[in-house]
Amino acid sequence: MTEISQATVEQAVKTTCATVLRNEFYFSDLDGLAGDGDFGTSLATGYRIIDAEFDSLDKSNIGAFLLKISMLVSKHVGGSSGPIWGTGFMRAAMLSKGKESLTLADLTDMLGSAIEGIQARGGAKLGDKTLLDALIPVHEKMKEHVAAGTADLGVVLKDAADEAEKAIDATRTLVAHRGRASQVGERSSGTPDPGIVSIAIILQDWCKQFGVDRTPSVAEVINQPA
Amino acid sequence: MTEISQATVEQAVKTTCATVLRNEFYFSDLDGLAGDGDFGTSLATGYRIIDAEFDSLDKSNIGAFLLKISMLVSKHVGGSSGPIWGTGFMRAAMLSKGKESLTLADLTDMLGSAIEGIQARGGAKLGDKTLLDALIPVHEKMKEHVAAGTADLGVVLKDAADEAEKAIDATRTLVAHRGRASQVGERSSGTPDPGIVSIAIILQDWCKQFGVDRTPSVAEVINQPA
Amino acid sequence: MKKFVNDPAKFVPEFMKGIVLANPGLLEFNEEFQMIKRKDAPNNARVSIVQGSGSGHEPAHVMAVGPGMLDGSCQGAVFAAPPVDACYETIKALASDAGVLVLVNNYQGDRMAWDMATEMAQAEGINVKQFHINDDVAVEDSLYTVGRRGVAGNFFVIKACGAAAAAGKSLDEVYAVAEKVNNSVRTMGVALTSCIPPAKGTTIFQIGDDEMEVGVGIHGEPGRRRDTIKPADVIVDELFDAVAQDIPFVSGDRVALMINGLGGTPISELYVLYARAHERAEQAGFTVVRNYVGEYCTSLEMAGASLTLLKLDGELETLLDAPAEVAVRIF
Amino acid sequence: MKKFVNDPAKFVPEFMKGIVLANPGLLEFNEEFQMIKRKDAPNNARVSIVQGSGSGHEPAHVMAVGPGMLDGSCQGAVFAAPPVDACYETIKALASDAGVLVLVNNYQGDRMAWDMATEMAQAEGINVKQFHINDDVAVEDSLYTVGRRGVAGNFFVIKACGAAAAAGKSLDEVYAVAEKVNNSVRTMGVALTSCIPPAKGTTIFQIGDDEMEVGVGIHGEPGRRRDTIKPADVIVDELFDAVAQDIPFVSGDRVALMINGLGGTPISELYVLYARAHERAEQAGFTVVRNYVGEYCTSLEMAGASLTLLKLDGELETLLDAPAEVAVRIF
Ligand SMILES: Nc1ncnc2c1ncn2[C@@H]1O[C@H](COP(=O)(O)OP(=O)(O)O)[C@@H](O)[C@H]1O
Ligand SMILES: Nc1ncnc2c1ncn2[C@@H]1O[C@H](COP(=O)(O)OP(=O)(O)O)[C@@H](O)[C@H]1O
Ligand SMILES: [Mg+2]
Ligand SMILES: [Mg+2]
Ligand SMILES: [Mg+2]
Ligand SMILES: [Mg+2]
Repeated sequence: MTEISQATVEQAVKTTCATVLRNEFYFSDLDGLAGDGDFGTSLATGYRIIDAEFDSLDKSNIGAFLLKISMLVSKHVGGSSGPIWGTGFMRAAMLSKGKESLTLADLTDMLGSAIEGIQARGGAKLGDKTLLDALIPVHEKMKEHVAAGTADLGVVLKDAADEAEKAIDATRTLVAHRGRASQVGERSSGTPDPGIVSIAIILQDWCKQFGVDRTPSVAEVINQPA
Repeated sequence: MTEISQATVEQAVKTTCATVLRNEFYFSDLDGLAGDGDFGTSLATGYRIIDAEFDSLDKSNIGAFLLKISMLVSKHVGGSSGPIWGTGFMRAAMLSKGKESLTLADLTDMLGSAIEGIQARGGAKLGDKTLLDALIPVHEKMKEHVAAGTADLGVVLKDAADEAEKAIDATRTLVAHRGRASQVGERSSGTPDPGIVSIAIILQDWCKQFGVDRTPSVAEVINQPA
Repeated sequence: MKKFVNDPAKFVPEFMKGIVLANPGLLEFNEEFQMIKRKDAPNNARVSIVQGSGSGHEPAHVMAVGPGMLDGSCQGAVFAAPPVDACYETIKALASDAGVLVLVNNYQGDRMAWDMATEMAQAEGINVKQFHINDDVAVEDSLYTVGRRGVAGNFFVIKACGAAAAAGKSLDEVYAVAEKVNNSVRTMGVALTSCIPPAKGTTIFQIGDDEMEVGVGIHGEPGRRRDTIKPADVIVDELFDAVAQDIPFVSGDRVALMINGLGGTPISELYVLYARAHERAEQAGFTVVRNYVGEYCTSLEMAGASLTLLKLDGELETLLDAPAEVAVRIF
Repeated sequence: MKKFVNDPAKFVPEFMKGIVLANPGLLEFNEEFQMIKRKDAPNNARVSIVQGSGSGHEPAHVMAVGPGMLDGSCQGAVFAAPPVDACYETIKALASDAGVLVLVNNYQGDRMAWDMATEMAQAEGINVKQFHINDDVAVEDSLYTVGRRGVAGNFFVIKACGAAAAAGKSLDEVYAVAEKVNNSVRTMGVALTSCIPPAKGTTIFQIGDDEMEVGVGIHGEPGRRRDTIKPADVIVDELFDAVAQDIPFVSGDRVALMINGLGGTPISELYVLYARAHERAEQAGFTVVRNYVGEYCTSLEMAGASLTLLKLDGELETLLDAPAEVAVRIF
């Protein structure tokens, strides 16, 4: 069976640092459309520190590593993103405690648990126009691949990126029901959710990093800064 | 000898109302270059009331009429312009007490006394870059015409307008020594003094009103709003 | 960027340092968690009042720390709720035998951070309760959203709770005061310009030279609608009606009336607004018992203002009247 | 025009009406002469302190009326000294057996109006003296000009004279206090944006997106030079040096330190400036006995700030410490 090594997990986090730092202002601008324009800065504050401290982070195993990421997020990331991303990493860390590699099923369970944790924390459900609208379809697709026994993880990653990207357009005209954007009523309709865009861009960057050929098709992903 | 009737004096004031109101923003903009941008508004506040109350003003004689103008200025015009123009009108009123017409010599003495009053009030001398730099040469030129016995008052008015207009360029590069512009040091050099410009424009408008053919040649007078 | 700033990333700790340098007897500063607290707090004889929210709303929230007001407050980055750890450390630093009341402005980020921090503190045996402030009437409340935003009404909740805590009321009693004030206070704002978060360096939204945003949020969130700028009195009328009809306020009510500047509006303009609001209150049969004109909850340098009405009773009048002291002062 | 205004020509009386509606027990309003006075002044047992200047600098000057501060003040239009008649009526309304001290900011317009008003009042037997405030170090003083401008240092002259008058000092003694404060106080400001006088409807000067005006006047007058915007600390350093070297202030001095916002700058930024100014004062060996961070003398919605240092002695410390009350308040 194809395994995901600890090195790959570390590389994915490292790549995410680069993605978030490069998109700091872009993410904030997207958040400014119906939110308060701090999403990029909030994420970047945490990922900048993760990036800087990366070499000295606890890497005894995947769970320990992700727990450390979760703690850095809780300490440094403000806004809604701190509790949401912190909870997500915390849940993923719990299910990977002591592990040095992951199966696709492991990773899928980790994401499932992260989604549960985020829902419990912020009360959002599918269709509330939050990053869960990207994570839930990605998780569904991963479950399908686990069931089908897909061996090529590149295919899984590509499908995941597709799902996340689709969520941008699928939710664009919705009215946000959670988060700050929900407090502007109808005015959030017509603007993309920055959290969903961030998930799509992170997955697109993972494709590039791990050699998966994929061409984005939604404006917000295409237009991210180079 | 050619006399200046009370009706002409009244008409001159009435014309000045129109000049000041039409130039309200223009005068303020000029004041904004080295001053505080209120010159036009301050003058207009007073002249708007003079204009509105014009028909009911005391017109028993020239002196009484000008005294009333002086009082309205003292009551309604703020900034430096209130004391300066108020003092000027007050002095002119004193010398025309009880008169129903003026000789050129009378008018010249009235201006001379107004200049003295303004100098005593604000301490400015020729070359300090204030409206005195327009009034003093105008007064000198009028004295010449009195001495020469000039009968055509149109010639006198045209010469007066020429002197006032010349003062704009003659003082442009000076550093102001009085008024708010003096408190910005070297920075007042290169900007025209709005008080001088206002005198030149008023005299130009008098030329038009009283049928004296004259073409202005300095930018600030040419560019006044139509 | 038309701002006094050194490194935008250090903007918040730098201004907090300034506040503490200016109030050496009163306040102390924990830079790691961007927290300011009263030097003499916690005091086990009284409930600690705590708050923490995004920066950019000064004097809310850290400048509201002082006797009769907050005991401590942590600030997030501009417009971002503080990180969970900062909230947790703030509760811990102000833990009192009498309990801790956290006054949370009703935003998703603030709520989640304080939820987590409260759980962590409770797990350590600290007696802590949370209360959510949501006075903004701009957007209709709904079961499907996080609910209404907390804006300038926040000041009254802090003032009344601070006074109740100073008077030795129990945690439940102070909580009841928060509830009463929050149920009695309504606010709506309007923006004429956008603000510029230092880390962003550009305006947070675009608005035309002749436009205003009616019902704007204190983070520049859209409000009820975009409209052309109207005369001051017309603007006040709309804010006043929206606010007064919300509870509703009725003839005979005794009220506190606040005109709050959003940061970039001169105080002279705030008094133009106050004159009309006061007139409207009198016409409606309200008695303006106390008034507040100035900056209480801002949005950086945004030009704009909000109008707040608070329905009073004997208890609230006494609490608002009680002495208090904050970092902001005239003399 | 991004302003809360009805008819620009009525802007000043309208905001004055708001001030008086918000302070019904304390103040009364004479609309004809745009004058606000303490209800309980004049009091023949003490000197009346009076001021009047252009509007647009709120809370200076009408909002500085109150116990321990001004007894009355008239306002001209925005940035224009009040008309002579208003000054005269203000002196008359506050005429006290103990005398009247007029604190005149050193501008040509204010000086001439108060000169004429003072002459008129003296002709009627009123005991009135004038004092000129000129604390702005931006432009060098010279025999050939009106001299330096009066800016935020004005607050300290009012506060000290108000306290001296309240303590029952004679007109000559209060005048001596004004002289002492004015000799001991220095200010310099910087602007990042221009303001918009309501009657003009457009900015009073043009300034680039990356520019600042160092040494700006409170009416938008040019200062020392135009420069590109610098980090906050660098700006403070220039203001601090210009101000501290002017008397000069020397190591060992006890000082009051003020960071005054010009109207459009958020208080958070003022505290960034304060942090550096305080540090510089300590490095220079000054003891910061009192500090003032906020808006004292503004220029409508101009983004900018000024830094003021006042050299203290026992007498001035007592006078600054004395209680006072104005229309601006937090609670
Ligand atoms: N309750 C929630 N559950 C999950 N995700 C959420 C929730 N609320 C907001 N989000 C996500 O967080 C993003 C905004 O993050 P951020 O800007 O940090 O929060 P804030 O609204 O506090 O400024 C949104 O785009 C959305 O995807
Ligand atoms: N001392 C003075 N004597 C004569 N004229 C003066 C004096 N000071 C200023 N002025 C004139 O007044 C004009 C400015 O008027 P105004 O804008 O009302 O005054 P302020 O400087 O008080 O705003 C100047 O352009 C100048 O011509
Ligand atoms: Mg946000
Ligand atoms: Mg002027
Ligand atoms: Mg936020
Ligand atoms: Mg002026």
